[in-house]
Amino acid sequence: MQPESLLLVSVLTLLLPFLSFVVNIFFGKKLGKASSIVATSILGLVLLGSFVIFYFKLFAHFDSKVIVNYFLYEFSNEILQLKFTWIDLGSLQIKVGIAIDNLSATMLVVVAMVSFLVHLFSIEYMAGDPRFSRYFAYLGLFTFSMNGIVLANNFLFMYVFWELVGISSYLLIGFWFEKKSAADAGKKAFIVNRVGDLGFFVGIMILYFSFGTVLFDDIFGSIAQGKLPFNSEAILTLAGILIFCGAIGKSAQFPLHVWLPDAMEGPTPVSALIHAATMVAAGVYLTARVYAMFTADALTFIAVIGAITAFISATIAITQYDFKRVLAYSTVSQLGYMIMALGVGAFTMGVFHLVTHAWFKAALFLCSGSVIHAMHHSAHHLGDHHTDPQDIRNMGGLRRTMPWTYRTFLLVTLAISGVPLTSGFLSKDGILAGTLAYAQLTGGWRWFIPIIAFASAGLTAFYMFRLLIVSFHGEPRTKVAEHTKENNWIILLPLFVFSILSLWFFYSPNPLDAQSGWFPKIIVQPKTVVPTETQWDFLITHSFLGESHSSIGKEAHKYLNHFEEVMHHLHYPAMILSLVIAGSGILFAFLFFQFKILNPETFKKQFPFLYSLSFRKWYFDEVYNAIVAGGTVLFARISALFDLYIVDGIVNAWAWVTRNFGHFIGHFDNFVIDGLVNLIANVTGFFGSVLRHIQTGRVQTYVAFAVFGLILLIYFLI
Amino acid sequence: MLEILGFVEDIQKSLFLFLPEVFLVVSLILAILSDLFFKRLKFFNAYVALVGFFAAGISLFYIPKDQVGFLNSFVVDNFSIFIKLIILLTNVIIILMSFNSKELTHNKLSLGEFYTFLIGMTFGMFLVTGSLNLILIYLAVETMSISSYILAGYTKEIKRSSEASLKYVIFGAVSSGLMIYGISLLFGLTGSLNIVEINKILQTSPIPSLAFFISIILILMGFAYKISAVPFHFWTPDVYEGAPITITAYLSVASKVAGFAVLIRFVRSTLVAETSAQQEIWTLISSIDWTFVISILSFLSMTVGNIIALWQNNLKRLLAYSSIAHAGYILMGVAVMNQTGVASVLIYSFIYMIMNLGAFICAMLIANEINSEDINDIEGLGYRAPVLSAIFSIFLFSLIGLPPTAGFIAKFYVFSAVIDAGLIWLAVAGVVNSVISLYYYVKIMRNMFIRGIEVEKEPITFPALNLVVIFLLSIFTLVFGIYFSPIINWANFSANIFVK
Amino acid sequence: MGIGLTHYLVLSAILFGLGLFAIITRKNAVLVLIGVELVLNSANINFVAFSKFNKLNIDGHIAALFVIMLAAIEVAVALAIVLNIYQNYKHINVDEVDTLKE
Amino acid sequence: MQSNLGFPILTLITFLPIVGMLLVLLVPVFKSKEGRELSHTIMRWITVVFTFFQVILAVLLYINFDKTLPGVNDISSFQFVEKITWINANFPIVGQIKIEYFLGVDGISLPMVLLTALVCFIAVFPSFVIHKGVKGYFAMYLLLDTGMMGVFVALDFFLFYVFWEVMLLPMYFLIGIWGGPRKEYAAIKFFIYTLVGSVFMLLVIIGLYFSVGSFNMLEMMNPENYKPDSIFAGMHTTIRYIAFMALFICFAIKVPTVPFHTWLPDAHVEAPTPISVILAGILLKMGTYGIIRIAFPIFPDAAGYFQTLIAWVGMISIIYGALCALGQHKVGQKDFKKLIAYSSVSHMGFVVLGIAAMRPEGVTGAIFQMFNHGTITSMLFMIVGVIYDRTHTRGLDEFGGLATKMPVYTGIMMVAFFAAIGLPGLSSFISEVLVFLGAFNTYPYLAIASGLGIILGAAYMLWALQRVFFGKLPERWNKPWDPTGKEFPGDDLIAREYVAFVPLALIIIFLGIYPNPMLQLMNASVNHFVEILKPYVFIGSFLSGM
Repeated sequence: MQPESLLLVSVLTLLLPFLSFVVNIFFGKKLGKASSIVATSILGLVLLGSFVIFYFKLFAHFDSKVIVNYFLYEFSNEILQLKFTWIDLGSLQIKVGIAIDNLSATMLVVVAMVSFLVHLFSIEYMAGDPRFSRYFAYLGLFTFSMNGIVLANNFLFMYVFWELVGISSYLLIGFWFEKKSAADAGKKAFIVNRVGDLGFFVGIMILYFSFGTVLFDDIFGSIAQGKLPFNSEAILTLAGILIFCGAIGKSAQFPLHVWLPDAMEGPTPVSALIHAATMVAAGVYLTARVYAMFTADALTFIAVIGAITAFISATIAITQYDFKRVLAYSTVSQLGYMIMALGVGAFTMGVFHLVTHAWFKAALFLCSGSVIHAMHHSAHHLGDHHTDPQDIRNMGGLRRTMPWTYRTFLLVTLAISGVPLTSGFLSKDGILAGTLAYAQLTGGWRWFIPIIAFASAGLTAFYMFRLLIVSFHGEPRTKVAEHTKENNWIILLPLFVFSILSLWFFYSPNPLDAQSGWFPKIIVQPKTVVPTETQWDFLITHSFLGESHSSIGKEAHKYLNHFEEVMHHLHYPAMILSLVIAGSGILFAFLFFQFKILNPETFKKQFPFLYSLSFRKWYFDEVYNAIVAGGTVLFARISALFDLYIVDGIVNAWAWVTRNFGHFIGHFDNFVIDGLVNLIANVTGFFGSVLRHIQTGRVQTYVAFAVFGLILLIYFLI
Repeated sequence: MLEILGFVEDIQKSLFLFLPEVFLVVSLILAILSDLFFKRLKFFNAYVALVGFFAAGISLFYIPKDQVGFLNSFVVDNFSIFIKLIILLTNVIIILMSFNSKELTHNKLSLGEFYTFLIGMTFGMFLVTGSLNLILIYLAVETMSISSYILAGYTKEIKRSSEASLKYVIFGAVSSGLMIYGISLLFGLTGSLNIVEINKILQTSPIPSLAFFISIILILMGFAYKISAVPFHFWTPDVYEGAPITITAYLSVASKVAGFAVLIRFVRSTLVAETSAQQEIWTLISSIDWTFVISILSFLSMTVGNIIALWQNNLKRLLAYSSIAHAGYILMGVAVMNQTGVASVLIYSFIYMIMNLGAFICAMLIANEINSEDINDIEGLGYRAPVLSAIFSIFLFSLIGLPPTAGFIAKFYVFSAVIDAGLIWLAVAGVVNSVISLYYYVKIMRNMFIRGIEVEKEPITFPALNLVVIFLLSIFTLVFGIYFSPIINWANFSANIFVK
Repeated sequence: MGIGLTHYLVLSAILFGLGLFAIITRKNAVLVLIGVELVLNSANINFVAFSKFNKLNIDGHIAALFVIMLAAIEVAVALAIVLNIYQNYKHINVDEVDTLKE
Repeated sequence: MQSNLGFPILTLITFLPIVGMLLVLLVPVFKSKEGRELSHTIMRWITVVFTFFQVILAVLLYINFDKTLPGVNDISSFQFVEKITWINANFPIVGQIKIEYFLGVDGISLPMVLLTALVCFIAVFPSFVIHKGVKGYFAMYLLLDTGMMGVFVALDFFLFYVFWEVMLLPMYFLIGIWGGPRKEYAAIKFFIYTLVGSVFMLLVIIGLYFSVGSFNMLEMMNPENYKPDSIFAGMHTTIRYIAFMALFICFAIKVPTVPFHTWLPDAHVEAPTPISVILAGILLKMGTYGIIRIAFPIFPDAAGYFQTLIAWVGMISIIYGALCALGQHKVGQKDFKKLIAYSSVSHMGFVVLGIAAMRPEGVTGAIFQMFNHGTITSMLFMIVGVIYDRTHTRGLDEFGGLATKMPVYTGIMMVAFFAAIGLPGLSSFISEVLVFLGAFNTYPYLAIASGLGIILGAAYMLWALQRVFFGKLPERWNKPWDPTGKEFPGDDLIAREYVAFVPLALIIIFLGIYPNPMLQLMNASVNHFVEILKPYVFIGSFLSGM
């Protein structure tokens, strides 16, 4: 297969979903139900395309060559690129384009797969919605933008599609805009993301200012040649962190994680697609994309942010009752994991977790969708509109009524909890090992990262099993739960696919070691380009550092760099530790909710503060509403009033003064001049007695004033 | 004996210079006579006057220029001819205007005297523009003043008209008294009444500054009262409001222009030491900064006029104050004290004549129809009389000085002259004033077009003659706003004041 | 010592002031007009005095004649107007003729 | 250089509307009701036809325009030039007064010409709802059209000033007669504000004339042409700074930038929809156009001196305008139009910031933003007009759930709103990005601060979106808009509204995806412009630092 045609395929993969968007927007009304078929089949093509790209990228070999015309192609085994001038300023052009490398090829498959299955799922789930076709249109728009992010080979395109996924997520969260909460959630998501994007954009500005281009390879190239923004490593670090701000927003990292749980207002398949599997992972993807330009400090920042996020959201998830909210917080927590992994240097494992997480989290959400769908139907059937179909306290005993959903849910719960034989175990175990290695290599306060990592691993296992047990085990707690029925195959099929994908053998023959799988071979940590003194020495890849620097000498060449070496050595301890912790988490979950040996209520009583802290989500929303939102609105109100009264007021006051001065002058000769005449009279004080009876009429006052004016004139000019 | 002969010869020669005035005098006499015989024919004198003005106008183009006559007391130059033409045009328009003026036509007394006095006043103004002798100046000013007193009170059974004339006559008498007192002082200081000789004497022999200054100021006040410059403007609003609107229009244009003419000639001939050859900058005699004096007058006039006008609700009174303000703008040109200044004054006077007369005719027509001069009564007029209102707004925009109307050109050249002379503060004051003036001019348009749309009143029709007149005037206002080279060239040609 | 130019000038100045004062202060229109006369005549005194004492030409005398003549005309017209005022107002108090005002 | 076409196209495009105006004035208005309706229809279609001719001419200009010629201060590279001596009078002292009828376009003015033609054509359709004084309305409309077009093609300063002022009078009446409840106040306020600015411009024009001896802008841009010891001779003199400030304030009032903006909300709120469209779509651009065309090239030294101040003004306008717009949700009568008016202040702030950057990206972004803001804000105001025509209210609180009642309308509206937010794929994104990239080069901190404006922009726009289009539809709007079904058949947009909206939406999307057709138009000029200013950037900067 020729590289050009491969790029052509990728362009098609990019544009086809947009076609689905256009078709459904303009002809949705006519198509009616058919619109879903159209959209899904288009997505089928996209999926096919992405598989093709994946296959050829990995197994075909391209000899690098360059064809230059209006479009500029660059091929090599590493990367296939297509560039063209988007913004032509005469003196300087802003070039953009798309690139395919292993990372993007992999990501494409993930996106296409999840999107396709979610389309499938939605056919049944969204059936009968008044804006059925609109829904699929938005899904198409989203997939288009997501593919754009994946394929972008420059910051500008990245930003463009970054905003576009934001807007499509806005539209989909607020899809049921009659509900105020939904509309609010959409707005919140968009604006919070904007905050992150501002940082992202400032980062882009810094880089453009320094290098005059937005292309990744150009920028990295010039950094590698030692050209730094503002010739300062601090600014380079800053730029990295600013770029990462985009990820903080999109991937709902602390402190901007507040929008994601609210985003659950959207239809559940959307949550699965956008807010679990793909879009929120875009932040991780971005971080991985520009990984090469992060300095050690920037990486530390990233790791810390990831760790904090992972822990906070895990603690919150423990006490939530809304089925989807628990999953949402677990998503945030898992994203924290990935970010942390990238931060500590476990690049491969971070990306790996992104992939595995995509599958099992999508599965989890679709399961919840299936559950909620069933609950909804039975509630509808019973004519019961009070019981919230998403509240796990209203569920229970679903294991019997919905066996298949239960089985898949169980499988993926095991995966996310990191039980062996699952994909989740492979990736998570790798990350934990990475954190340990990181802590060991750097030491000091950084030990808190692995500690937090393990703690949240345990919490994850705990709250996931809590969810499983409370909703599926035991006896039905409501009639609604009792009358739920299993859904049809359209809904179940995607569940099965995802749950199967959560098994180990897809990734590695050895269920205990991801390193032996194929994934680490295709996703290799990029060579960092930042100046040597600003990077972790243990992340310096041997290939261009040379054997001598390696501490362990001979066998070093087995590993990419010192870090991987240490990580490898720490692999088994990490595994055992994580198994123990995860196991204990599961055990406690059973003790609490299955066997009721321990009573959660007593814990609430004993640690009211901790409980409410967790239950009220660490009060983030309250604080933000009070300070940020409230502050802004107050300020806005003030300035509006200011504008209404002060700024305008000044002008009007001026006008008033002029007019009334005019009025004053108008009456001048009535009051003042008489006075002046009297004054003159008194000064001349000659005919005093006569003057006492003076009554000047108007024309005479005129004369008097004229004369007085004359005198003034003479007086002042001499 | 020979002296006598010389005088006779001189007078014979001078009669040619005097041809237009002669025509005026003849028509004046004719008018008086006809008024005795054909009392029946209301407008007979109007035609007599028109003929006289026409004859005078024609003769203006044939009399020899740049010559002095009558013992160096009277001069004819392009400057005076320009002014005289403006005055004649004003007269013609006023006469056309008077045909439809209800105030004038709807009363017992015949109009004969009205036109007679018009002619008389015109004669006075003609003299004023050309006279080089202080006494002649005084006589001419008095001639126009006295006729104008009578004209102001012409509709004598109307209370406010008579009141106007009373105020006018008292104020006028006082200022003429002050002027003649000043003249007497100047005569005492220089020993001559001929301003050209005075100028020579001043250049040769030094004179006590204070007395000289006072005398000049007193004389200037006589002129300032004619052009109603602040602080000698107090008669203006009352007289303008009280007098019949035709007369108001006449006073606001003709006598003002005449006043400017005599003012400029007096300053140019008396106070100017010498003029630099190529640049025509006037350097003034004596220590006093006359430019500053006149700048002050100009500043006061426009500011006070505009600011008080903001509060007027009577159309005539508003236009009166606006005319004070415009006097201020024209004075800017005088203050410049060079030929550019004079040219800009001429340009402004000519355009001011067109637009102000137009505005006054519109005001008169409106007042005739709705029997009120209150601008609150013209609400919705734009829908009852669209054409008239549109034309009226053209004049108002011209008075504001917005392109593409002639008013803009007038202001443009005045400001150019002022900036060129470096009086930037005066220019700034001028533009600020035109912004202030915007407010009250627009107030009229607002009432015509924006207010009173709801009330559906029957449309108004106007006498064709005056509609034609204002239509022509508005056309000129626009044409001169877009293509103004002729005026400028003509004004520059006329800006050259003849000095013997 | 004889009477010099200064005396005349002072006299005329006093006349001038009196005239102005009369104009400004008198109620009766006729008295106001008389004030005007005083002013004009003060000017006349100047003219005549100047041309007598400064050994100048006779222009001054001529001027005085003109002024006298004009004063007469002016007063005639003014009196006519005052009469008219009387017809309209039934009085000639200048300060009560003030319907036209701001 | 003669016009590249056979005929004087600029004169044509400028004065065509005047012809239309005369025709409109000639249309007789019959007494009978049908008769009046008929003549009204005739007037409307005359206007449509003439403005459409203008659009065609504009397209001709675009096709025949040579993108390689810079223009700006170089007469030889201006295009479609028409140069006739207009006034030629001899003056003492001043000497020959020569005023030329001098028209021409370059890469800076052509986008504005296109915009003017487009918006004037589009805005005719909302004008169809005018039923009172139709003749006067369309006459004024066309006169306004000429005034605006003239401003963008005039290269003689005197001519420029004439057009600049000509536009005031129709605007005054259009707001004053056909406006809302407080129309008188708004109209006179607009009038006085603009006049205050322009009279000072007049003084500067005269001063420049005496220094250069000609009203030709291009000659004024060349320092050699200044007579020695004339007012504006030399560089970096105080008088030049003052003159520049006078010009800048004159234009800033028009833009309007904070603190000269208070006329805008009133004018917008009171003006009828089509006039708001023209006001926001074209008139505001005159301010920034004046800055680029006149203030900067004629006083480059002063421009460099005040550069930082201007950048600050731009930044403050962005933030302050956005905050005020956001405040409209809390304060006052919560008027939809007022919100959009303030958003204009904010968006024009980007233009000012971009110009102040004095960088190719910045200036290109600024001009492009002018064009985009023209199209986008026109759409926004027409969107408000649509519901106003149907419900006769604009209160943000009085609506909700329109998305269910009027889906197509909502779709159109989303394009406009997201464009206003600066969503990628829509034109304003490109221009704002360019402005930021340019501004960051010169004023990194100001650029970052202005970034807040984008967040606020998203906030107030989405807020409005939610209030008006989302949520539940109030009971009172449940019935069809007009029961007769004559004026608004169906609840959604009607034909002439489609005609108005669709072209704009298409342009916004197209330029958002492929901006080059517009950018390449200005490249040569912008780069030349930046070259001219380069020597003066940051010389003895006022408010230096930052």
